Amino acid sequence: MKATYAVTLASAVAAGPALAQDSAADFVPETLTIEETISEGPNVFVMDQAWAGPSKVNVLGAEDFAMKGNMGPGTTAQMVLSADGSTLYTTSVYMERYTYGPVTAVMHEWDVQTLSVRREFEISNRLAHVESQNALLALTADEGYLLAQNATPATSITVVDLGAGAELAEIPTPGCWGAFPAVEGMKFTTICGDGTLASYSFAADGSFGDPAKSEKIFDVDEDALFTNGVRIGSELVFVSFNGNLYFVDDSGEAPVLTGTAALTEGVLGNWAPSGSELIAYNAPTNTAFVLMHSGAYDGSHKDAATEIWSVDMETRTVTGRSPAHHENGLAVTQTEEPVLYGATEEGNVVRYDVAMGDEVSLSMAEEFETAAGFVTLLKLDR
Amino acid sequence: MKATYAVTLASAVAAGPALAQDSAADFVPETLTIEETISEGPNVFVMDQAWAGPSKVNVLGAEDFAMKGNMGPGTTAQMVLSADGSTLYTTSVYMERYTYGPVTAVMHEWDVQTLSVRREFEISNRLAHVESQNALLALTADEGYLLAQNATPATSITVVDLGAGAELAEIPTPGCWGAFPAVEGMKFTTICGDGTLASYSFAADGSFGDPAKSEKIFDVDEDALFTNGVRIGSELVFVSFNGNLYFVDDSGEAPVLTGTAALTEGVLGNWAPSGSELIAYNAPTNTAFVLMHSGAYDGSHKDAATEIWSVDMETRTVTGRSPAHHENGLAVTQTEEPVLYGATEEGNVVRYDVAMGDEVSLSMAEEFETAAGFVTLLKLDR
Amino acid sequence: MPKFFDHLLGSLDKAVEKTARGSARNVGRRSFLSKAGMAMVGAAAATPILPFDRRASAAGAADADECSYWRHCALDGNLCSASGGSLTSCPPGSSASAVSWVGTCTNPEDGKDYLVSYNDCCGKPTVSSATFCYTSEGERPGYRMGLYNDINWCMANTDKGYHCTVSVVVGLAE
Amino acid sequence: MPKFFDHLLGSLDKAVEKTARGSARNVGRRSFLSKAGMAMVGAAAATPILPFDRRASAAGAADADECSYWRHCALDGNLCSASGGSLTSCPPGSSASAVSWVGTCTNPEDGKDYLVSYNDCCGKPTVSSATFCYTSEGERPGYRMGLYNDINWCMANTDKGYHCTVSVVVGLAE
Repeated sequence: MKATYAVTLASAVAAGPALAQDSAADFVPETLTIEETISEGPNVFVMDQAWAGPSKVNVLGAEDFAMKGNMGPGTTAQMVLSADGSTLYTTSVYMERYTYGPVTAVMHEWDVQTLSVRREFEISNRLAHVESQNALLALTADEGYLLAQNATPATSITVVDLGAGAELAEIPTPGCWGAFPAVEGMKFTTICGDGTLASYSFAADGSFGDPAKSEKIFDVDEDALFTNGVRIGSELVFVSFNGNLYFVDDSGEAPVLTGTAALTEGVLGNWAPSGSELIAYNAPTNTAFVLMHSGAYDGSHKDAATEIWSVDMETRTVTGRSPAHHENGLAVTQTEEPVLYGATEEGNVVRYDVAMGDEVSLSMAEEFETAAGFVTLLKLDR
Repeated sequence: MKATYAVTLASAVAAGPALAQDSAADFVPETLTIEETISEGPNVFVMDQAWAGPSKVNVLGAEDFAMKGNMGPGTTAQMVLSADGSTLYTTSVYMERYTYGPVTAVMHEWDVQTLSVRREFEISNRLAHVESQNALLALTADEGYLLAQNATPATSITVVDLGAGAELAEIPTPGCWGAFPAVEGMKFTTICGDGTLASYSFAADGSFGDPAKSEKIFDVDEDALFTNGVRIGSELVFVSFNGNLYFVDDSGEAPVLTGTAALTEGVLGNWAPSGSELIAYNAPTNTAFVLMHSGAYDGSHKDAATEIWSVDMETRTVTGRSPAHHENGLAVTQTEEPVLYGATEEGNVVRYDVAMGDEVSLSMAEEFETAAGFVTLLKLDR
Repeated sequence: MPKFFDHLLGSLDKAVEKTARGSARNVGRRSFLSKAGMAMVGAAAATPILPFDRRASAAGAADADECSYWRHCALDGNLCSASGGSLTSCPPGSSASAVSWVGTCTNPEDGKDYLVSYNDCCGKPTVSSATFCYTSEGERPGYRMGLYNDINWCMANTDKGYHCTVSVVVGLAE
Repeated sequence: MPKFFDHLLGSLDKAVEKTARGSARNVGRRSFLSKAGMAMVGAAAATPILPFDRRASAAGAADADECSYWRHCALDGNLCSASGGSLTSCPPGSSASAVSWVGTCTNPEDGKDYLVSYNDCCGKPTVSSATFCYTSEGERPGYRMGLYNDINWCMANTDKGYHCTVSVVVGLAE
């Protein structure tokens, strides 16, 4: 049996480097260190959301899928990344006894470079306990305010003043869900159960006015909108259960439907969109990517994708269909050559190379197995 | 698209039963209820221990492996069951931010019949964060006190006065580990790193004396003891890494080694014991069951079992060898016909029928798949 | 009629309701309830063998523990029947969610559509071995909250930990 | 010598140490350290290519991420090298455990035995994809605490959540 010994950092540090001179001439002990920052290069932020205990935001190198570390918010965490990629905001809940007892809702501001908490503070514990989604935690255009979705189940939006480090207002949004910040100003648009979209504005003093409601834009029973849309300039684009795109201009006082486009018309196989973040948009190529499945039926709108369709947003036509890998979420870079990332229902992250052209085709370049994870959301910093 | 509606309990209850008369004549709506108690019959308590967030004590019917429900203590939970099976005690820790921040250690007293918390209170947060084991949380013989293992990493035992509902004392047990309550009185024995066992006594006022140390009983380097032994009358029986049983009488002031027995002597295949709760004892048949693996090497003492050996404790000889199913923990009933339960490294629970006789043989009767669970400990109430 | 639940939801949260500035929700609670023939916890109802239970009763509880069982048509969660409860009961020691989402499921036995209240049971961790179902017939996003199954319906309870979900048949759809 | 760690451990916890009634722990810190040639965080040591690192360096970091890598011989935990750190560094934003357990592992490259300090990194959840190792060469139960790998070695830190484990070669065993 070998001789073995115990070590404590405290004692060893106290003993100091002088001791190294006593050691065997050819042996230099290693030192335990802490990585100060993550390695350079673009990242994929992978939300492994927990419904009990800590959620995890695992950070992967966008090119090589190297694991760079993680951040650990609380239960049912939501996340949003600053435009420069340097700051990740999360909201999550903490229960005093993990599954029971008083609930504290916390806003964390994470420094991405060091994966450490820059600050944290409590926010309204009306915060929704819900699968993480792009529409449920957002930053206003100037990144001065955070918009967090509440549900008790009555719905409202908590406005967090990031400058003041405190909650500014709770804006009731009855019957509506999600918050899409306007291109400028202190304003957001939300999707409502009566088929309208509504825009809410607020002021720096926490006051807010009546919502500006659109005409009826969609039929909740016949062609419901998925919550998580994308922005293209002055318009928000939503996907419907039946595979229609709805283009909504939110630059005026009230949202206005400017057009729709059918993705599946004339396509055999009863295709329909499905998933959560089921649409991603790359601006440089003006191309959207949509998760699709065939043999659609009432209730299949969350099924994993069997194909990813590419859509030219100029002509609003499908320009490519490629095999998927059971994704229920997508994210795409804003680089000239888009790189597409998918979150699979097995908890893996998939990267696709995108070949543009008259026909767009995707090829899976790499898959990262996150094992026991439950990936609900991806964020990119390029 | 079908019409659908929302329901709230509050509103429906307010509306009251009178409304049922308005419904279609042949339809009687169901009522949502809460099971008041678990179904009758003996149980297996399965600790699914978490190192972040809540641990789970899942309760299985001992005969049919029906899932009866669970109890949810905190992180790195330990458990001990009252002799009558009506009360489960757990100790566990809660971190204010789940993975960081102030720690609260909590004693829960659970009512087994209703799977609900009868009471809970804080105990010393020196509580060890460690894999759950029989030796790390114990009840004194009269069930008046709970003995909880601390590690900071300095070791001590917190004595919880269950009558008073408060911590009574913290008894330092430097270099020692585990607490085996004496057959009577306020006394426990622990295993020490110098190869001795030490007995500690305490009084109702929280005072305690010097430990009574045994002579050196085992060699930590050459033949270390597994922590989790069993009691046979006035003796504690421990298994060693090399497959020896150590019989220690703890009824006097200091523990005394009364004998040893070699299980593997003359057996081909380099067999050795392994696991955590690797020995279980059935008193009516005076038979012990031990988890074993072949091809032992330095470091294989936690490997999953490939065989379970039956040992007649009268003759202290091996009377049976049966195939195992990757168990690292065992528990056996105290019934005239023993029923053996194993916790496998895959997180499953296995039940064996035991055929007694000159040769004892085990046959797997049923396996319960606990899926993502990490089973660290089983408790039985018969 | 679809707006009914908004009214219910709003009234759960007075602080918000007060400033909700009355978007049009004018279908009363009573008309909905009478149509649905609803009764809930606390209402004394004799239930032993219901038409929509016949198959499950005949076959034992077996297929009720599978996600394909008819009344689980919009259930996103762990089955309470595999967690120590039953189709309609929360496991011992848990609490029933004060609010719920609703599905409309077709009973293959009689061909009728039933309203199913999916209540979460709360205040405990999930049972490691419980069957997880993920069906979404008629499900809608949070803007139609009462149909939404991606959210923790323990949200209005004192103890909010998610334990499991029951499927309680509370009405005839029509 | 084996009792040395008890002394260290005892001194970590003054309240307990005070009443520990001096069980025989008479081997000083200094003799151990000089033998082990130890240096730790904060000690300036030039380390680039060490004898025991040669194979890992030659082959890239590849086999260092496998549980069979020699210095992981008594590691029960997730590899920090697969969690955003390295063999000897904690991932960004975590803290290194103030205490650790120690293994004695044989480097197949030079046939020598090295002391390996297994420090946990703390204050974060585990990384979902991290490699989990469960080796126990020379491991002992908690009565030989400094060799024990079933316990959370973040226990003495302010932030006690278990994140991952590093394998730091801190000495020659002999």
